[in-house]
Amino acid sequence: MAIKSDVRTEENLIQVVRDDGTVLDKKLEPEIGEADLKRLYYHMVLTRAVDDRLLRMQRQGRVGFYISSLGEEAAHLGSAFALKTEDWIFPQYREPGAAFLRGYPLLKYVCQILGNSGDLMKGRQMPNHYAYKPGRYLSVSSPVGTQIPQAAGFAWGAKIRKEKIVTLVYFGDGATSQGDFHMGLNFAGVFTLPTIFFCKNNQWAISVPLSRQTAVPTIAQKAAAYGIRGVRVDGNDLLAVVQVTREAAERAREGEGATLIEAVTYRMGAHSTSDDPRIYADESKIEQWKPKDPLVRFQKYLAVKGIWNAAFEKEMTEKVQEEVTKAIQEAEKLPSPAPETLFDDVYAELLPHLKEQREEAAQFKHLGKHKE
Amino acid sequence: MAIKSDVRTEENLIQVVRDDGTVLDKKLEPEIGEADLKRLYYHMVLTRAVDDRLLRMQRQGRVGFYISSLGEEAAHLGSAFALKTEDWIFPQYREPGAAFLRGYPLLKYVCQILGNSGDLMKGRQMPNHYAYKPGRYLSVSSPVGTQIPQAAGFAWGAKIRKEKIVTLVYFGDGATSQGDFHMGLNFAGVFTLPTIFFCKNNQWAISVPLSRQTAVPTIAQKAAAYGIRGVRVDGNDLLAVVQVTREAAERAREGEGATLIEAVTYRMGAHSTSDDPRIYADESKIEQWKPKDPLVRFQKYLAVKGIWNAAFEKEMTEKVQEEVTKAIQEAEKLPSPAPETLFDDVYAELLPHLKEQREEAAQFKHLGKHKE
Amino acid sequence: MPTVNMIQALNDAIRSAMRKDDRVVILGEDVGKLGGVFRVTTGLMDEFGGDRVIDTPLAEGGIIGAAIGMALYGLRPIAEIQFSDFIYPAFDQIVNELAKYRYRSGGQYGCPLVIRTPSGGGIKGGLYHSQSPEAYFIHTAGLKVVMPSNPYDAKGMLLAAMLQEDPVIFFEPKRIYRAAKGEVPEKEYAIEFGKANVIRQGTQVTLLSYGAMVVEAAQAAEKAAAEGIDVEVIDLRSLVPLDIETVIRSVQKTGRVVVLNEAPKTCGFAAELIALVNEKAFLHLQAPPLRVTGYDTPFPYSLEHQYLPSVERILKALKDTAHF
Amino acid sequence: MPTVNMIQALNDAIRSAMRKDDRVVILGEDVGKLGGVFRVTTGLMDEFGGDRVIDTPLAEGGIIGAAIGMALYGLRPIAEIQFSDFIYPAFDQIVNELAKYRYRSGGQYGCPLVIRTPSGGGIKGGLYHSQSPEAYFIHTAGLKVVMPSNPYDAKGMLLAAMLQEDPVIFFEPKRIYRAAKGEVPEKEYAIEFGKANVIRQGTQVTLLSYGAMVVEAAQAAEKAAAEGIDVEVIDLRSLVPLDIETVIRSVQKTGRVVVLNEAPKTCGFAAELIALVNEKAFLHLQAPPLRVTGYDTPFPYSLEHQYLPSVERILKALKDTAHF
Ligand SMILES: Cc1ncc(C[n+]2csc(CCOP(=O)(O)OP(=O)(O)O)c2C)c(N)n1
Ligand SMILES: Cc1ncc(C[n+]2csc(CCOP(=O)(O)OP(=O)(O)O)c2C)c(N)n1
Ligand SMILES: [Mg+2]
Ligand SMILES: [Mg+2]
Repeated sequence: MAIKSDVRTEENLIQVVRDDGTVLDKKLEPEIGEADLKRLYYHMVLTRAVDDRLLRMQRQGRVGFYISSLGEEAAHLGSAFALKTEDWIFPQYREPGAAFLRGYPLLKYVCQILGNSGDLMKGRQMPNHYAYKPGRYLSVSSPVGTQIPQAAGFAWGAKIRKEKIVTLVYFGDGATSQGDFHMGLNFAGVFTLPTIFFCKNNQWAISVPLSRQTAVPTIAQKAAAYGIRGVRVDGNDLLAVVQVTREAAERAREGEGATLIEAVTYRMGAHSTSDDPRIYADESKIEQWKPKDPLVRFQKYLAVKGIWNAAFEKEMTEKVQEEVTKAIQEAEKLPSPAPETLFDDVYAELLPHLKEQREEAAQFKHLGKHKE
Repeated sequence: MAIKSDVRTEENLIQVVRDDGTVLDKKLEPEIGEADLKRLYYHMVLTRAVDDRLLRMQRQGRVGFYISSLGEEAAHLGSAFALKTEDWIFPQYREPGAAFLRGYPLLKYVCQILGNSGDLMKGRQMPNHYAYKPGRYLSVSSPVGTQIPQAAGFAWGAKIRKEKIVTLVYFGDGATSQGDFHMGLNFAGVFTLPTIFFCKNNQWAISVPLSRQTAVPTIAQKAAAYGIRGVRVDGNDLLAVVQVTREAAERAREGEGATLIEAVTYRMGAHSTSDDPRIYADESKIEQWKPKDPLVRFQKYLAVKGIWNAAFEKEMTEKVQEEVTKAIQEAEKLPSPAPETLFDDVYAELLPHLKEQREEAAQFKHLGKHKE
Repeated sequence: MPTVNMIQALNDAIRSAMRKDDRVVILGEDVGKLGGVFRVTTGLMDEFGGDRVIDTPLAEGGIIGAAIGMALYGLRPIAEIQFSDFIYPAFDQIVNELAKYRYRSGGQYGCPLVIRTPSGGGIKGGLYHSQSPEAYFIHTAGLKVVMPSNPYDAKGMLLAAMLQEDPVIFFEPKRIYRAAKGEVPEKEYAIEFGKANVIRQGTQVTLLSYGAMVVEAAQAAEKAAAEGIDVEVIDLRSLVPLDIETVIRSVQKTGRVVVLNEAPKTCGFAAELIALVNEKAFLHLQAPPLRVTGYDTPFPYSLEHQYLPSVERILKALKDTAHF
Repeated sequence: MPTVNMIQALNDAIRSAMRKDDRVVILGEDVGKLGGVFRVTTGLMDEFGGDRVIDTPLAEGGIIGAAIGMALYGLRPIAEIQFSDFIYPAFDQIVNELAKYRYRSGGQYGCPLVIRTPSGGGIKGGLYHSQSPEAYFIHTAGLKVVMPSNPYDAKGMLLAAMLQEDPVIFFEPKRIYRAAKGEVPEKEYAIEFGKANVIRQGTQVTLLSYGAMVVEAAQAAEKAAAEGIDVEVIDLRSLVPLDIETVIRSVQKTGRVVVLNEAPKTCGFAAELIALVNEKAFLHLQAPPLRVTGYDTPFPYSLEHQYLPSVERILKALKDTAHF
């Protein structure tokens, strides 16, 4: 069920499901079994619920900082779902759902946000900056765009070793301005690498609108500079995202090279809890986008399919709320990372100068509490 | 006499003069007065003669290193000629003719190659790395591509100050792979900057062929990613280069933004005197390109126009040979830069620590001769 | 004189520079409507318009590359790098281009570009919102490097930066952006580069620092005084050029020196200061010069106050050197 | 044992690493058919094919970014940066990504990537083919940084680099690529990181150096001996980790130290060594530790031998410290 043509203009946005949940183009509707549809819905609900709770906890001072993915759930869940388990994901910071789908435990997620001793990152990174190797999920870092050539290189490694895997890399519209975007896509073009460059175009980079990132109307058309495929998809349409990503993954796996997918969506809140969009953004835009809510659209799709109903919703919501509450309660019990862990993992082994510094630091261990 | 369309495919190469000197498309023939045509011819002959002599001197050990522009004279002379004197040039290292056209004295050029006390750069840079402010010619540096965003920024400065000037920046096909290329063109697109991005596509970056720089058949089509105009021109056709550059300059000056010009040419020798293309290149390619020699083509064009004849050729050649010989003779008389100049121009003023270092170094002044 | 914080002082400095000289423009990510993520450029777009207060695409290499072009053209650009942790995509433009433009052109061209960037830890920023990369730039000939520690200096040094004919890396210690308050004249004034500030006179130990650590230094000196150690605290302010005379004069007096900075220890600026003290005041040294610095690890999130030099750590170093 | 130069020794090391482990690939500009602009990779493409010996596009950031990805995948990539002067477009990938990947992922991921790059002056390369940027990387926690000074070490250290679980910046002193010749075993051997080499025993002054400057150091020590000064010359080889024990043991014996490197002086590695000597052997010091380094200017073309530390300059420092 291949998509017939690359769609690169502003008007031509690949869409599968209408706002009312009915299918626009049956030919493009991806085949997804009922269990998977339910699993996807669960993850949509979970992702939104966690975001909501942690945002509130941030306001209460229980969390230092948080980045919400509100309204962008379909873009990252649909694309992550379209991969095979042997594929690898190079994340940006705004796709918690993709991590959950890859098995990142909710408790570990909350521990990361709290930066406590339960965190796999050992409390070293800011909230929303995680890695989960068992789920083939690479490490989020703040510098915008750096993961793009890395994803190409990882896929290249697999290609050299003749392993048929695909890498998918997430980034925002802002990231397309970086040199790393250019170099990553160019390497992928030149070496025909099995990478999916997945741009979540939420139309903002903090306070800078898309029109300040590029003079062209679409991100997808930038593929033309690299000899790779470019596709533009409705990022709030889970089904459409699954479909275009599946196709891209299939092509990549068959040796046909990389695809740049532009998932058009909208940032439905602040950039992060440090941001205040009232200073720069027209809030009516958010109102305009509300009817396109990806969760509601998917709900309606499931309703049309006879999967979703009020009872199902209740079951999901309760399950998710319970899980989230439990994870938060457990996570909040855990202490800070032990001070001496500061010196671990700089290198695989503790080098002599770090051993010395660790010993020196040990004298001041009583400082173990934060001054906020 | 505007060019009708952007030409971006491999086949569609803008050409004005046939190999036999006749004009292919009168509509595209730029208007150039006889004096200017003669001046251009003089500079073509001069550029080639200087290159030839300095290459030979390198083999004799009289010059440390040299980069030839053999076969690429039309690309840089045509484009530099198309500018107005108030415009500024951001060079790569392979456009000596553009510098001569901007008034860079031959003697100074040779002094730069020798790195002696007559050099405006004070013997600090490698051969072929010069700057000439009176000619509005910026500074060559080795790091490939860095000049590209600088040229955009300079044009931006002028735009902010409402001065109607244009910047033209030279770079090679290899440079298009750098992040700086992407960022420079993207800024130019977003801010509608009056810059001409002039790529001399000589199809090699040292030993790396164009197919390893990009998966697309043309450099010009990369303009599509930035919302700027892209043009592909026969880089060995002086008249075509003048025409497309004039148009780009006009558009830029009128506020219509930037153009990426791809001048297709071929590197007719080694990358530099440190290179040995026999290791990696098919020499028959050079034979194929010989009939397209830009100097011969221009000669024939002038012959058709009744400007060139044997007497004119003799006059030109003698004049140029004499000038070159004289410049070399004079330059070779000059001593090395004074050792204490090592510390000048790090800053506008001599900072205390550098004063100290200069004094310390003065003790060892007897080391003033090179150990080669 | 109004009492303001460092953000206000910096805003004030940029505003007066822009009022005085219309060649001054400011460019960077989010510097326009938002006024910068720390609000240093608040209100400037309203006053000077979008041509002079410019939100750029998200590309530090492009920002600095373009700003170099602007400076070559004759503008007096201020480029903001949102966090100094994000300056590295522009490292080539800064180190190979900006720093060397005058030298390599034989003095034909200069690049008077001021790069402002918040640096340092203490705001729970983790690996990428806390770094102190000044050593990279201090090691790079052709750049001037400064870091104020209070609002008065922030304004005076930024105005001085705008007068330089050469590039300046202007680090802003973001930890004290709001915390450091002080009286700042409304008029213009410049604090000459290369002049340190002896913020506390003392006779027994010289304590060298700059930026946010000056606050800790002063506190540690007070505590040391309580324990009978008389510390001279010097705020270096300008790292290149360095006021080595003031440093050496102090060390000649005290014979003991502690250098404090929050950047990682190895090959940091503290090492340079110790080497200089050795070269210029060796015979005066009565104890080994000590360093109190960040550790040689990436900057952590939860453990940042274990990482950052604390008053206790500084105090211990002061005692160790005093009682050596 | 065959006598080879450093280029041959490096070629030999890469070849045996590639033969032994097919996860080893090498990528960079011109490393394929051409065999690198210095011919270090000559013949490798013929033997291992274009999948493992890869000419890349001209983009250092892309090379390192992609090589990080390869290392994360499980390859053992060697990335060549054609000249260390051109490493800066990859600075962000190296400093923010490569160096911090293990730390920030809590040890889940490691990045065993070896970056080979020719560095240093002496080949008439001017500003951009002569730089010695090691201090930038030494200051960056998470990287190992080494530089051999002879063919034997070059092979053994490159093979050791291939065994590291962490990133290595492997500087090759190009000035002695061909000039340094020596016997090199045909078999494989590794020179442990963190072990300095005392190349000349002495009792009066400790002379610390690495890379091409070791050659000058040895010459200066000979001249000093002729003038009655007995110099111990230490080739550090591995800068991170550093064999500080060997350094301190020597300084404890001699009480005098000169540090020699060709990078610019301010905030260079020489300063770090002096700070360490102060911290660990202060009471042994009988004279101020001295630095002989490049000057704080960009690297010049015609005057490069005024810039580079010469035997005469080193000798003077040895005498100054010996006769202090
Ligand atoms: C190299 C770099 N520069 C600046 C920043 C500060 N910053 C963090 S997120 C962001 C905007 C990113 O926008 P986009 O790529 O569109 O992603 P989004 O946040 O919209 O998902 C900026 C400028 C950074 N993290 N890294
Ligand atoms: C950043 C950087 N990387 C590598 C080099 C080494 N180098 C010098 S010229 C060159 C090839 C340039 O090719 P291209 O841009 O096509 O220009 P051409 O030499 O063909 O005119 C390379 C790789 C460099 N100077 N700068
Ligand atoms: Mg965005
Ligand atoms: Mg080329």
